[in-house]
Amino acid sequence: MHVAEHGSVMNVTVQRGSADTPTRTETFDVPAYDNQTVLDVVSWIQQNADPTLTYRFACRVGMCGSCAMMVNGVPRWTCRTHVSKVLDGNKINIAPLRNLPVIKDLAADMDPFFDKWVAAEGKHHPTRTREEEIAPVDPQAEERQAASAGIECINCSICYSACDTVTGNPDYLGPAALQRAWTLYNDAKDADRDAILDAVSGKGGCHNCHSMGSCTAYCPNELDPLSAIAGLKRATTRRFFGRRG
Amino acid sequence: MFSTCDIDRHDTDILILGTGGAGMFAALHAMQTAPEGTKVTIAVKGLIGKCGCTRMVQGGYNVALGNGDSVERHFMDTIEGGKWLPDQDMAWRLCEQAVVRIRELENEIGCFFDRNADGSLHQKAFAGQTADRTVHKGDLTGIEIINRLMEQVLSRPVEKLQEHRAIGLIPTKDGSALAGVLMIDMRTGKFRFVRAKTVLMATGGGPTMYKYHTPSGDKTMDGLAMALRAGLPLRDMEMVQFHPTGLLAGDHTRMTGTVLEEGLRGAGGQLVNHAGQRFMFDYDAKGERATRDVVSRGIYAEMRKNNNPDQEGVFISMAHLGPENVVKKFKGMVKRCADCGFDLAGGLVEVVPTAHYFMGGVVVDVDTRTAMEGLYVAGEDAGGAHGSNRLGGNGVANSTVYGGIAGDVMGADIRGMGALRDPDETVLEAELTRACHPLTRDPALVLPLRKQLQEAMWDDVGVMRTEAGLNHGLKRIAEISEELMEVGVAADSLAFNLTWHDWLNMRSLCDISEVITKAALARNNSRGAHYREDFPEPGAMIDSYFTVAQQKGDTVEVTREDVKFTIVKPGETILPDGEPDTLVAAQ
Amino acid sequence: MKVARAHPLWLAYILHRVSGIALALFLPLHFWVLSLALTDAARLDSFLTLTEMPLVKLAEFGLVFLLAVHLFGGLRLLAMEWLPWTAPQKTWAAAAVAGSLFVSGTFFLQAI
Amino acid sequence: MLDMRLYMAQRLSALVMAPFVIVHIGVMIYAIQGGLTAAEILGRTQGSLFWFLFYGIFVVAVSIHAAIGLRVILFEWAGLKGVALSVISWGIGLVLFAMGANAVWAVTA
Ligand SMILES: Cc1cc2nc3c(=O)[nH]c(=O)nc-3n(C[C@H](O)[C@H](O)[C@H](O)COP(=O)(O)OP(=O)(O)OC[C@H]3O[C@@H](n4cnc5c(N)ncnc54)[C@H](O)[C@@H]3O)c2cc1C
Ligand code: HEM
Ligand code: SF4
Ligand code: F3S
Ligand code: FES
Repeated sequence: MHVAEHGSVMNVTVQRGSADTPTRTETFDVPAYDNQTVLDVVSWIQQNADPTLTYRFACRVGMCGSCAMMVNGVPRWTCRTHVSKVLDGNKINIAPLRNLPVIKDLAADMDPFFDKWVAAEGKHHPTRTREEEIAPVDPQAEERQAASAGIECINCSICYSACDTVTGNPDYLGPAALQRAWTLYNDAKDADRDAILDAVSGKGGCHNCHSMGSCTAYCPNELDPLSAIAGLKRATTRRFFGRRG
Repeated sequence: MFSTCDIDRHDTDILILGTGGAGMFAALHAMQTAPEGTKVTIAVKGLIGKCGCTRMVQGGYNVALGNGDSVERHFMDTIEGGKWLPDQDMAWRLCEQAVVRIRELENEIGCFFDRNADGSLHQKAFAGQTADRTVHKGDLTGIEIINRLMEQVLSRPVEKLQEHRAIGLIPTKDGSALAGVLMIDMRTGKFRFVRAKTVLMATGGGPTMYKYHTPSGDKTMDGLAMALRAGLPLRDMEMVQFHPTGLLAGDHTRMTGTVLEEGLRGAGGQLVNHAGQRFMFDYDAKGERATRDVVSRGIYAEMRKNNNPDQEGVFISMAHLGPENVVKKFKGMVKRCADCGFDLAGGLVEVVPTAHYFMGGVVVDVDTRTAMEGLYVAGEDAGGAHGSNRLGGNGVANSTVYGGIAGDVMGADIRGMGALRDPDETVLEAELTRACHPLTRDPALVLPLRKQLQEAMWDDVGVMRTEAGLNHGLKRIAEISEELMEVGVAADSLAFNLTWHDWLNMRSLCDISEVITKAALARNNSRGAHYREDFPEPGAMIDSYFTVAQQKGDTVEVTREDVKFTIVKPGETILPDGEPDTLVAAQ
Repeated sequence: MKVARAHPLWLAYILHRVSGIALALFLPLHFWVLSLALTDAARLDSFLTLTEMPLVKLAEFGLVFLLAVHLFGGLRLLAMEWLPWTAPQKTWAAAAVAGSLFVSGTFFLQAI
Repeated sequence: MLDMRLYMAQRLSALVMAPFVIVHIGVMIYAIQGGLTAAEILGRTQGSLFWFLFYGIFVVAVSIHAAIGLRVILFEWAGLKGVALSVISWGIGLVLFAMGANAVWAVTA
């Protein structure tokens, strides 16, 4: 492959620092190529210019959700973001994901995100065991469709970083965890819908969402946590008035 | 630099390395079977559930669930696909337990698998299968399996050591058993030694020493390199599976090598060479629909014919199927290509064979036990179940089945084990020194050496092999390996220092590259993924042997062992009389 | 670090919030003015004559507008949360709200 | 922050207010035709049980609604929490209610 415009370089600003060193930015000139993602840009810096730069990735194809960063102020999966999509003149600004603690440079600590996933009862409550046959499920059933809508979440935390409610409200479970809860609530196989509604009705629950929709706007997989959370609000309200969902 | 006094010492009962299908299932099962109060710890190079290849599984999970299909048929396909090299007891257990494991995944773990209109599980056939057997969730099966496993693990009281990289298996002083594992807490850069009564190694192999490769970036053969140093025997190490269609986008991008899914060819996708001509029918009557190894060799041969550094690969073309149809049918793949700047639906996308899966691994028994007491191995790190070729869909079945077994077995074995074992401090010190080696040299770039190694493996130990090429490769690997020892990493900031880990990755890759090459030299025939141009014949099936590599002093020695046909002999079948050869309607 | 927020739902959210705050700030004033009726009807009257001033008229219009914006924004939220509407239904609802806003807006402008 | 109870209180008070606001705006538009005078307002409202209940319920609802709304904003944007937050939001609610009640009394008594 060939260099896009021979010898052209991009001006890349990267946020550096960790819990115990102050945050600062550094700027690098990175050669531009035809096929180049933001992850490639970050990797180039670490591999060629500054070996101490820290970032995180694994699958490099948008499946693991570990490479998300703020790119020009927008949370994105860097392995699937072509440079041409974000280049601002010849500049790019890269920072760690918002709304999470930074471990070092571009690597955020995702533990709070997953702690909340669990706190939202984001796990299956079995109705059958491995000794039993697999239950038939009608793929067209309304519930199944509602559950399927959010199933492909890769827990990349992009929605969590996009949401201003998370910023202001550290207890808020956030869009991904709540979407997972809604998926489970609609799963005919799940045994404990009440536990799910209890988990999303507390201090940090679904009722804190202001429907600002940044989650849905920025989810790289085109999922719709906004509507899933509305579903939870509906289900909890129905239960509040004494009707089962 | 560091001394063993600087090592943080930590104890647990059951230690699991890796959080792919094998590691996660082991953790869940260990908690079910171990006595109350047993401490289970997971250590992983990345974040729990967010690294490794199980998450990247696209096609699906092989399991015989009736409708004409049977465990026997699954078993026969596995043996024949592996060209009679698989350990038959392991392959049998894989096929038999997959049935239980899929029910566990759906019923207890909560996976969503695609359904037929009547509500039953949808199953399809990968190349090399004689029944519609592969259970899936769209073409993102791995995400579904790993996410559901991850939730279960995260919501249980397991000790989590994330971004902890295992670097050495430390035996007891008399060498009879494993005492624990030395690791680096990557976030702080500090060493941590974890003692455990039982350790499962499930670090997932990963042939990322090839110029083009599919596995996730965290997989660099660390587990096998540790096992090699610990003196354990490794089998089938010449068996590297290439996927025929990896994306080729230049060597400056991490996208290069990633998989364009098998289904593209199944649906009628055409491969054309630099001159715009289809070529697969020159190599096989099934054309583009031939098995992975055949198509990979076809593409490789075309590339070699063209031999043009500016236009290396061949092209996959889908446009004749109607771009709108392609977009509809392969939405995810089209979007992925588009994100990277390629038009899969309407244009040509350049592809190359890409190293995908490693059939070789540590010699284990059907209970995942190894030659070393206290050490268990499961998943892609373990050898034997697939022989010379892994069927599509058998990889994730293997890791989940044997991970679960490992958990059960460790949970039971631990009852008979007394106190934690003390490590051999000299081995501990040697491993520490080894990891610190680059910190004592002048800093230099690691990347150029990684590229050199990847070129060497691709050229000389790749899709097609010859004795001369392999020997040449061996020389190149030795040179690169030596050069690596002179490449330093700045020692002033070891916290989350990726470059130090790049160096350690290279160390593991160099060590295992040598073993692959030596094992390839030891096999004078062509079976499955291993193709010798100087020995193109497979040899008599009844005389099948597998290779076993082991570190002896300073060198790696490779021997051959006869395959034991414990269940079925070549030329025979365990299918009942009168069963059809295949249940899959010809496409 | 700026965060991209320029999408309609976020703007609707911020509008709803700002109008809510403005209403909440205006409300005590409104109550105070009305309570003058009890203590000093004359002062209330002098206040009310203020409403003839263009600037005050404008401010008043602003308030009524805010109330309308907040009302419709709030009803929109309630609909989104409680009514299991499909995407096209939501589009129709949005169109209806826009229409009624337009009508009521013109009405206000006529009135003052 | 907003648990189920507060959420329901805020949404229900909003629902209650919605028709009131519409009527209120309507009356205002009607009333301001030709200028506002105290006498005109009072003439309409004074001694009317209907308007007393109308504005009374309105005041209760708006106090609840605004107090909860501001509570959320103070938490999210001003970082107020714990006792301070509770005291202030109760305070807002009570002050609004007191002033509102006073006003309703003034115009309807
Ligand atoms: C793109 C792709 C598609 C695939 N599609 C299919 C398919 O459709 N069907 C199928 O059956 N198989 C498929 N496979 C193969 C399948 O993914 C693997 O066979 C299987 O998932 C391996 O599971 P595992 O648990 O052994 O390893 P992995 O899932 O790879 O997990 C390994 C774990 O070990 C960790 N680790 C590595 N080194 C260290 C260390 N030094 N210290 C601590 N932890 C470490 C890793 O970070 C990771 O968590 C595919 C593979 C790829 C790459
Ligand atoms: C007319 C009927 C009204 C309706 C239907 C209504 C509806 C709503 C709703 C649904 C919310 C929740 C927003 C969210 O959580 O994102 C809200 C918030 C709010 N409302 Fe109202 N409201 C009304 C009247 C009022 C009035 C008269 C006031 C002024 C005192 C007011 C002040 C507030 C405030 C301050 C908020 C908080 C805003 C936020 O959290 O962003 N509302 N309103
Ligand atoms: S909902 Fe979308 S943005 Fe949020 S974690 Fe899941 S995949 Fe990422
Ligand atoms: S961005 Fe946040 S406020 Fe709700 S709609 Fe999405 S979670
Ligand atoms: S590296 Fe896995 S999603 Fe980007």
